[in-house]
Amino acid sequence: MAIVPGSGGERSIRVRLRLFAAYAEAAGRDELELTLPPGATAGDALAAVRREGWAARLPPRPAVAVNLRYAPSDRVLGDGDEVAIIPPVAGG
Amino acid sequence: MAIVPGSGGERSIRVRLRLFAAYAEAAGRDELELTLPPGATAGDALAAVRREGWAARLPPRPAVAVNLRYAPSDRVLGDGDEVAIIPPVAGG
Amino acid sequence: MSEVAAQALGGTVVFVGTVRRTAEDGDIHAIEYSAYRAMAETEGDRIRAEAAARWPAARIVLRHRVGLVPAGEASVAVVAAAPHRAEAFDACRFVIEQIKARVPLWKREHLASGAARWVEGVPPGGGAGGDG
Amino acid sequence: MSEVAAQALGGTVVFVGTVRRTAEDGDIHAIEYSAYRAMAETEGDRIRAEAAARWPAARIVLRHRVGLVPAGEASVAVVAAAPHRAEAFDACRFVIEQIKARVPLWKREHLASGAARWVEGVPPGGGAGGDG
Repeated sequence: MAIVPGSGGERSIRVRLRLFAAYAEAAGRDELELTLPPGATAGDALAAVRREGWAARLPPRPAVAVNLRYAPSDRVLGDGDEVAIIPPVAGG
Repeated sequence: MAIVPGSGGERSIRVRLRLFAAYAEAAGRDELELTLPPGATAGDALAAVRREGWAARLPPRPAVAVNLRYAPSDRVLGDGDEVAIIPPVAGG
Repeated sequence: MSEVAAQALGGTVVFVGTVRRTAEDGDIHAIEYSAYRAMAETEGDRIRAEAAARWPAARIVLRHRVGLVPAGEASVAVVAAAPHRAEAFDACRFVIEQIKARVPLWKREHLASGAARWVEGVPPGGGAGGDG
Repeated sequence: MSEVAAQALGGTVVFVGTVRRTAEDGDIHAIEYSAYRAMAETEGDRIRAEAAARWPAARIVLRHRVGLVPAGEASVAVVAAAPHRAEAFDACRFVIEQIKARVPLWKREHLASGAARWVEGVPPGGGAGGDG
């Protein structure tokens, strides 16, 4: 198998994780950085967040957005992605 | 059978008949007076109007209002009632 | 909207009907509305009462212009305010549908060419019958 | 409404959502809206695009305030103009329902007593899934 230059396949990725409303209040901040293994998914980012104490506040399957769009938990993340945990919405 | 004074059962009635929009245009006027036998109905008023030449313009069963309210053809009229033949409506 | 404003009403739906400039066969300069005015008013009151019976918490205002309305201007407006948006939408739509179905109003299109013609309406089916 | 005005559009439906003063358990002084602003904007654009696909002739504008909105003031407005009223009603209602179902906005009630509390929302179900 050929080595593909620049594939970056072995480097970990960093994502910016954003929190809002009641979740930000519970966490005491509205943003954190996560370092994840290559190929990590939105679900993996969520699992990393769950290690924090305040995350007991999160529902079993919170909505997640990646780069401003709702995403399924198997969505694969890229370096620099913005991941957000979206509390139940209440516009209007 | 007793005679009830003031029942007016034998006097003819007069009604004001109003026309609107295309019907008034066809008739060349927007109002006429009809003298009808006692007990006459909205349908009788319409039948009287049909004797006029322009009334060929009317549909088989035009809507009729008596005293500002849609009325069935068997609605009995009283002296001084206002009867209107209502063309298909087009508000908005 | 201030006519229906109240601090317990969270949703307001407004319908505005505007005179369109374009018809299938010629530009419209204006529409001339005529009405059986006294009956149009009582029929409007009846529609409002029927809506109040169906959506007791709603507040409703309806207005219709008569006379010449230039293309691009509003001819009719219905405002329904209610505690919740579903009632406001339903009440507003009910009222405009009823206006169009039964209020004695007629329109005559004035075309850019100078010609005028009555717009075909719908036989009124509401109210207490109307099969006379 | 001038943003959606066009001379071929005969029906315009406006929805305005207003902050209610009364709640079950205490008077509301104001509601504080917060948003994931960049996503709220793109999600609003997506809703508009979906409505445009379903009602191609409709023109739609949506606006939502953020920050503190005193009771009695409007927090959200949707305007839909279309050639015919059914499309305008359907498009307006679709847009406000979608806003409430999926745009990342949150509200915190500020009570007359001085207390404040988050309003329970709905799990967003629209867009590309959201089961993460």
